[in-house]
Amino acid sequence: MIHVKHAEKATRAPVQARRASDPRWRWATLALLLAAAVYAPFQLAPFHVFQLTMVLIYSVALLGLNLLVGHAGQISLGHGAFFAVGAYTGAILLDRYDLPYPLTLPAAAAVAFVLGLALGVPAMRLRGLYLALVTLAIAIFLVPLLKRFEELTGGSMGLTLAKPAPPAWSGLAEDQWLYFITLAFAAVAFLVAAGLLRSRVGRALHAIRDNETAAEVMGVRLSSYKTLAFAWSAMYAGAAGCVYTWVIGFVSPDSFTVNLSITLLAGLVVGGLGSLPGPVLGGLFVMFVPSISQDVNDAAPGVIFGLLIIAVMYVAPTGLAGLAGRLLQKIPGRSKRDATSICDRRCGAAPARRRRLRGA
Amino acid sequence: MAGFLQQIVEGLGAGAIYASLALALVLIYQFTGIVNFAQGELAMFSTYIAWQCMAAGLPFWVALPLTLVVSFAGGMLIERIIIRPVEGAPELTIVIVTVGLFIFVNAAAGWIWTFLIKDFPNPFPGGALEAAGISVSFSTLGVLGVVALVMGLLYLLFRHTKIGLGMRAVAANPASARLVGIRVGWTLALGWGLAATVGAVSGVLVAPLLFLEPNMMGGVLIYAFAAATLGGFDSPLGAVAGGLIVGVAETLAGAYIGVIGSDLKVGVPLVIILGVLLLRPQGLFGRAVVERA
Amino acid sequence: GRDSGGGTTGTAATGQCQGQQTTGITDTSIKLGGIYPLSGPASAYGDIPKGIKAYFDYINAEKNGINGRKVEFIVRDDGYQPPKAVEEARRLVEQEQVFALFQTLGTPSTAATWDYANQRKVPQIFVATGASQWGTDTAHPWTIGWQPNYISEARVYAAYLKREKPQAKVAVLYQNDDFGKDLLGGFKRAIEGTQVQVVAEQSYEVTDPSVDPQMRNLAESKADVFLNVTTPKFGSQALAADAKNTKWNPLHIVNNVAASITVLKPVGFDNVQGVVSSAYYKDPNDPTWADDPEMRLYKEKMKQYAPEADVNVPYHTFGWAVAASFHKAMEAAACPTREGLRDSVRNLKGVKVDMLLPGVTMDTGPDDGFPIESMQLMRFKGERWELFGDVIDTRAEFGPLTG
Amino acid sequence: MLEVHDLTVRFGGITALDGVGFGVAGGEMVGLIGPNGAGKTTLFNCLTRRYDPDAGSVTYEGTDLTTLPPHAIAGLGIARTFQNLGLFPRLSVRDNVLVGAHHRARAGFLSAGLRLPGVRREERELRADADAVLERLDLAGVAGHPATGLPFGTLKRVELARALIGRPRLLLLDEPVNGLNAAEVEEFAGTLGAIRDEYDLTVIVVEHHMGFVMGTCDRIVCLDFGRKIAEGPPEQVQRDPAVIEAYLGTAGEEAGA
Amino acid sequence: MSDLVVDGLVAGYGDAQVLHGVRFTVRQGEVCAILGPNGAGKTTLLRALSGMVKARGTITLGGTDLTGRPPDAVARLGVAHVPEGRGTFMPLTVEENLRLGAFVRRDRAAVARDLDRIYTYFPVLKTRLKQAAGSLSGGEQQMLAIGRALMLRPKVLLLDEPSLGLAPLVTRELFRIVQAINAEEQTTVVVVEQNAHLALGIAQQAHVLETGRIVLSGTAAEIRADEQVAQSYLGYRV
Ligand SMILES: Nc1ncnc2c1ncn2[C@@H]1O[C@H](COP(=O)(O)OP(=O)(O)OP(=O)(O)O)[C@@H](O)[C@H]1O
Ligand SMILES: Nc1ncnc2c1ncn2[C@@H]1O[C@H](COP(=O)(O)OP(=O)(O)OP(=O)(O)O)[C@@H](O)[C@H]1O
Ligand SMILES: [Mg+2]
Ligand SMILES: [Mg+2]
Repeated sequence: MIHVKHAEKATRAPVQARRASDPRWRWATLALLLAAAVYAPFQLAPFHVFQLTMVLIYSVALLGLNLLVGHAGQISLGHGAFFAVGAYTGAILLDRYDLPYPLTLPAAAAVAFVLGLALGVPAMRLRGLYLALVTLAIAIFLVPLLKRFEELTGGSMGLTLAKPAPPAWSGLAEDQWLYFITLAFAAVAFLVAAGLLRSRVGRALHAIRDNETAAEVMGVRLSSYKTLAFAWSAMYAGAAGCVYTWVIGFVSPDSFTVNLSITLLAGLVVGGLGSLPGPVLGGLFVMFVPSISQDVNDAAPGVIFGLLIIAVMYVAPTGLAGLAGRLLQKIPGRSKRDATSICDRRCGAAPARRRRLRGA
Repeated sequence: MAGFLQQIVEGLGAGAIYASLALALVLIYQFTGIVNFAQGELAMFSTYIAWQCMAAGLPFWVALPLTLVVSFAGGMLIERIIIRPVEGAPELTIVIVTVGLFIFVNAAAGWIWTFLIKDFPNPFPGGALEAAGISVSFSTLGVLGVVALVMGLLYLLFRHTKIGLGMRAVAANPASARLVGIRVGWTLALGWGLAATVGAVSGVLVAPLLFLEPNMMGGVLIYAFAAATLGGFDSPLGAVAGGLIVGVAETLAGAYIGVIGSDLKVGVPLVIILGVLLLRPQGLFGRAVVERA
Repeated sequence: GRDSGGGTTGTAATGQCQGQQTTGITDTSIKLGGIYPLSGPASAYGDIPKGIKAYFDYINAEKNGINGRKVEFIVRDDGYQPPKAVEEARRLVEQEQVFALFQTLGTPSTAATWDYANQRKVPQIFVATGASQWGTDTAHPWTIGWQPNYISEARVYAAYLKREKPQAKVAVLYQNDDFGKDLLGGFKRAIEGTQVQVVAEQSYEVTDPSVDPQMRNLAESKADVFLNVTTPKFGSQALAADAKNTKWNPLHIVNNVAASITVLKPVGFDNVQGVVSSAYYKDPNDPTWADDPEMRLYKEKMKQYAPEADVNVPYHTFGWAVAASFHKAMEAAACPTREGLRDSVRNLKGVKVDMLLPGVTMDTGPDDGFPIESMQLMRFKGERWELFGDVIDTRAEFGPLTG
Repeated sequence: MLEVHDLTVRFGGITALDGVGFGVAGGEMVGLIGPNGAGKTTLFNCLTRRYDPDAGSVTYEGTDLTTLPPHAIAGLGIARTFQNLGLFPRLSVRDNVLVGAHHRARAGFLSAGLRLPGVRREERELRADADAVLERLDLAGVAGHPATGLPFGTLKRVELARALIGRPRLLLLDEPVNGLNAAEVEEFAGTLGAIRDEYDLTVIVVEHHMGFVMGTCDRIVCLDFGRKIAEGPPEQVQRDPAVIEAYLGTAGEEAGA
Repeated sequence: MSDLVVDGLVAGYGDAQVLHGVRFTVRQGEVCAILGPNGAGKTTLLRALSGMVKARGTITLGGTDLTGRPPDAVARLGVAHVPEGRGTFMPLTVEENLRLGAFVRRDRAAVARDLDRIYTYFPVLKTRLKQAAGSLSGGEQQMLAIGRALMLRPKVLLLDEPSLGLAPLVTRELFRIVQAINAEEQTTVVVVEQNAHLALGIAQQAHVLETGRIVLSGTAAEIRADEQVAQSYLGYRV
């Protein structure tokens, strides 16, 4: 997983950019998805609405992780820690200070951001493997730390909180209300991330990921970009953690073990690094695959879960998003590239420009 | 003073355990360029194989070589079957495959052998060497000795054998390695086989001390990572030194620093790693990656 | 079994039971759901539902269920993760339409789900955690524990020390979570005002590879009693460390969670002679119960209904015992409704369950939310535990626990 | 415009640069030649702050470059290309070029995330600029193509485009024509000449292609073992016995190659 | 005789086909130069020969079919490839890089002699033995790549722009060396080179590749005489 610095590796990276299809397609798909997302909670059982809410929360956390891992090329194995920090900030503010719900979100985001910034300073000096392991250590360390400050965090018993109640005017059930709050939150999170990535900032992150030296020569200030990428990614995770607290209504150290961090990274890679739909697919994976695993083998669900992770990586080495992209490409007429290559093969023989001087 | 020295000795004992698994991690990192999250679980599985052999009536010294051979073959097989299909994929993909493997092996071991702890014989005699008020158990000495031996062998393999050179070449640049005629696939498999063997040694060393159960290596793995990071991921000597330092530091901190106490002592390796990496990003013994514009 | 759908709402409760909830129960069936860590680091506990299933399979097949109702027991995995537990609880209640949540394992998972269960008015019966919270809390009438709570257990040891070693200096090793802290806290409160004192305490995290360093620090204290508050793996490690250290030979008390013979055996029986603990149900490894009819029944039926399971794993026995307890509680329910079950488990009077130790009964009341509060001390001798002294009813002896 | 003074860089036992000094005037095109390992790329690396010199100074329009952080160089109007390509393989050619304009833009994380009007305007302008530069270098056809998989020569042009969009005043080219055939070299020389005028550039070029160097440069500096062994107009340096001895070989064979 | 025979060679990357039926023969001991503009597929051709990219058609070396063999198998049959981008083993030392070139050889003594021979060809390398290869200058790495290929004592040497980044003196020296090796050891050489003067100077035959097809073939002299070739590859006027 280490950045081995030579061009050959990079050359082997799959060429996928061509599938960037025309924007009309994209807007249409997006509108359709949004319509479905708004319609869904009125059609599904509350339990499934809850599941979708959790998918959205995980998606936002993965979106943040993706900023760091997929786009800036730094690896974090400790993002569960930021998720936890956001969740706990929300929980403590609600529990100890009776803050209204809407205020806890910016507070949690801010705390995670500041923490990310503080940790980002050393993080910017490390990379690849080393950064990964340091973040892993942070995730491990967080659990006993949460237990230590028992007066604030509720220790190992955690904190139980009421969920935000739907206002009367909305006419929504609790699950639906939570779902729509989360949907709005996720939509904003995705829009902001998309804006970020399509700008100078996103390009600078990509540049750092692909070639740090060249990026710096182009004027990209590595230290601040890496630190900010880390902080933003922590902030996303923290904000997602806060909404998680609203939805689950309970936080405890056991909710945020290293397991969560590793699951998040696995979810992201499975979903698709560096792509915008990747986090959503990753969120679906994180949410649904464990239960599928136990439906298959309830004696040892881990056996199936492990195999499923491996299997997905076989079928889609660049993640489910990449796989989806490739499948779309197979649809005739969707790809210019296909057309030309077909022509190449068929029209290939035509231009007989070959001049023979003497029997070659 | 004797108490302090005694704590150091105990720390070395713990550190030797971390070092043993760190060696396997370093080995596979050197030869494949990836970090194998499943390394600890594979070691645990190997240990169960040894246990199963002994349960079937084989004596320890027969079971051990048998286990090492099976582990070697198993490691190669895993590379061929599980890692091969994603060989050319981005490194993170391979890392996540090892995460999947981790989950799979852990669950499978629990499924086969249950989660009840198993007794595992200690190959070293009981008792301890006593001198100047300090006692060093034979078990600790034995573990240190084995770790030193494995480290020496690995050092020879890395630096002084052709196959070691070929393996490093594969990790450095697989495409070029093919061009000079190295069978990259087999070399990778060999790397996995060797790492699995070293892991098996580690498991067999650990099991008598921690008791055998499917999660036996989970805690050790984290410390092994810390050790390897501290020592620099490309040096067997570093892995061992890193392991010992982490072990001693953790023990001393847990014993003497009041605020830390035993619940927060897991923070100690974190602090050490951070400190070292900030001063020497390539680890204590690692070589800096040369980067040229 | 995932035959979802609302078809389970059968018997319209009549008479005194009018208007009560009958989801998940019919004249011929009861649907229960349990949540356990079948995956992840706590999967050892995943054996419990095997014992429960075997018990229900047995009574379904041979005893025509509970009062003619066949029990369907759905087990879901939460990997010991609270958010997963919430999801699974909702799946069981909303999708599977279970009658009750029968056991959620672990304090975090139970704490994460009990608000939900109580809001929904779904019984959350006999949760598999000994936290005292379940019995002292008044806002969650639908949730109740089963096993002796950790504080009660601590009181048993405290009482024993007061009697046997009134000057005891105690060193404690405890798991840094609710379990360890409850037990340690309970112990400290129970020795208040006596000569017994805690002179050293060390905690460990479940992620720690070993408790050897903690044991070394405790040995420094020269305490003459060692209270071992651990889960099985760490229990073995602590026992082994104690045995290895020839310079420190305290009276070793190991808590019930780690008292199984499966924990002691790997350490070597020679090394654990004289260790003290307490128990409330029968250990399948204990030769004392070799001819006990219930134990024989258990072993036979386990072989029959869970052939791949190892009967000697005490978690199976635990599962069997708790399932039998449910059987009794359900039989005693005045109404075959959720309310009926809720009231029944809060009104158990001297209920005998054959897998519990002789003399240990289930007793609850309006002000008593702890079904089992009696334990008996035991000492390890030869290859087995020897029970000694009387069964101690901690409520009678120390008064009720309050929140 | 640029003053290099007594520049020394050591790596362990190797002295890559040994007290090198020379000046470059505005608008000039200076060729930097010398045997392999003479320290040419190292010199570029010092100018762009990749390496810290052990001694000496580099003054660019009155500022001492050695005191600046590496990322500040681009902002001063210094751009470079790399000897063995320094592209971002997974970005499209257009995005590669846009990264070159990084220091010209202001958008930060927050403003970009919120897509404030200023950011949009800036982005529009940059894109227009990028398209113009791509057009100018005949790269418009591959603008959407990822930078991997394009022919070497094309990639060299992408690097040039990326350097140009930063509106540099000093352009450092490290072996820009290697891998090009004669006709392509000639074409490149033409393009470079035109661009120099258009953008009002000062250029330092490292190149082993003597025809190109001799034909395009106003002045030549030759390094050997990290030391400057010759400096002057092309014809003079070409005849310098030290240069012939160390670098060119017998002059007769050189013609045309 | 170990002739290298290529026929109907089709190769590419994924969907994109680059070579569209290339055909030529290099007799054993001959030097064959491949010329062509940027992106013509010269590199791809060499990659196809050494097995780095999948190819259809036939490639035979002395009757042995090379088509579809992985690069390591091809290397073991005595084909050495100096790849585009040099393929340096960056973290390994210079000496290790060179030793790797002889990885498949068993004759230790001869390998040691060859190592010395490389040092006489490229004396700079000798002064850098223990240095990480990644820290070498561009030209030094190019020398290393060539040295590494020669360490195989190949039957067939595939050179992809060997002069890339080399100083003029070294470039000429390099071609002299290649010529000498070719003469002494009957090594077959396929060289892709932009410095057509030098390449044609040592080649017996040459081919011009354009958009994946050979558009011109002949002896070196014939190719040199071709007007268009002269314009594109030989001349340089400012
Ligand atoms: N990071 C480094 N570590 C060690 N040695 C280095 C490093 N960078 C450069 N060198 C050495 O410094 C010397 C000069 O290298 P430089 O790249 O400047 O040469 P150059 O003149 O550009 O050569 P070329 O024409 O081959 O590109 C070389 O011998 C090289 O090995
Ligand atoms: N790794 C790759 N992935 C996809 N396409 C590639 C790859 N490498 C080369 N190509 C394409 O194959 C075609 C031929 O490239 P090739 O490198 O063989 O040309 P060349 O003749 O060697 O050119 P140059 O003189 O630039 O080295 C080009 O159009 C290029 O875009
Ligand atoms: Mg250079
Ligand atoms: Mg090429």
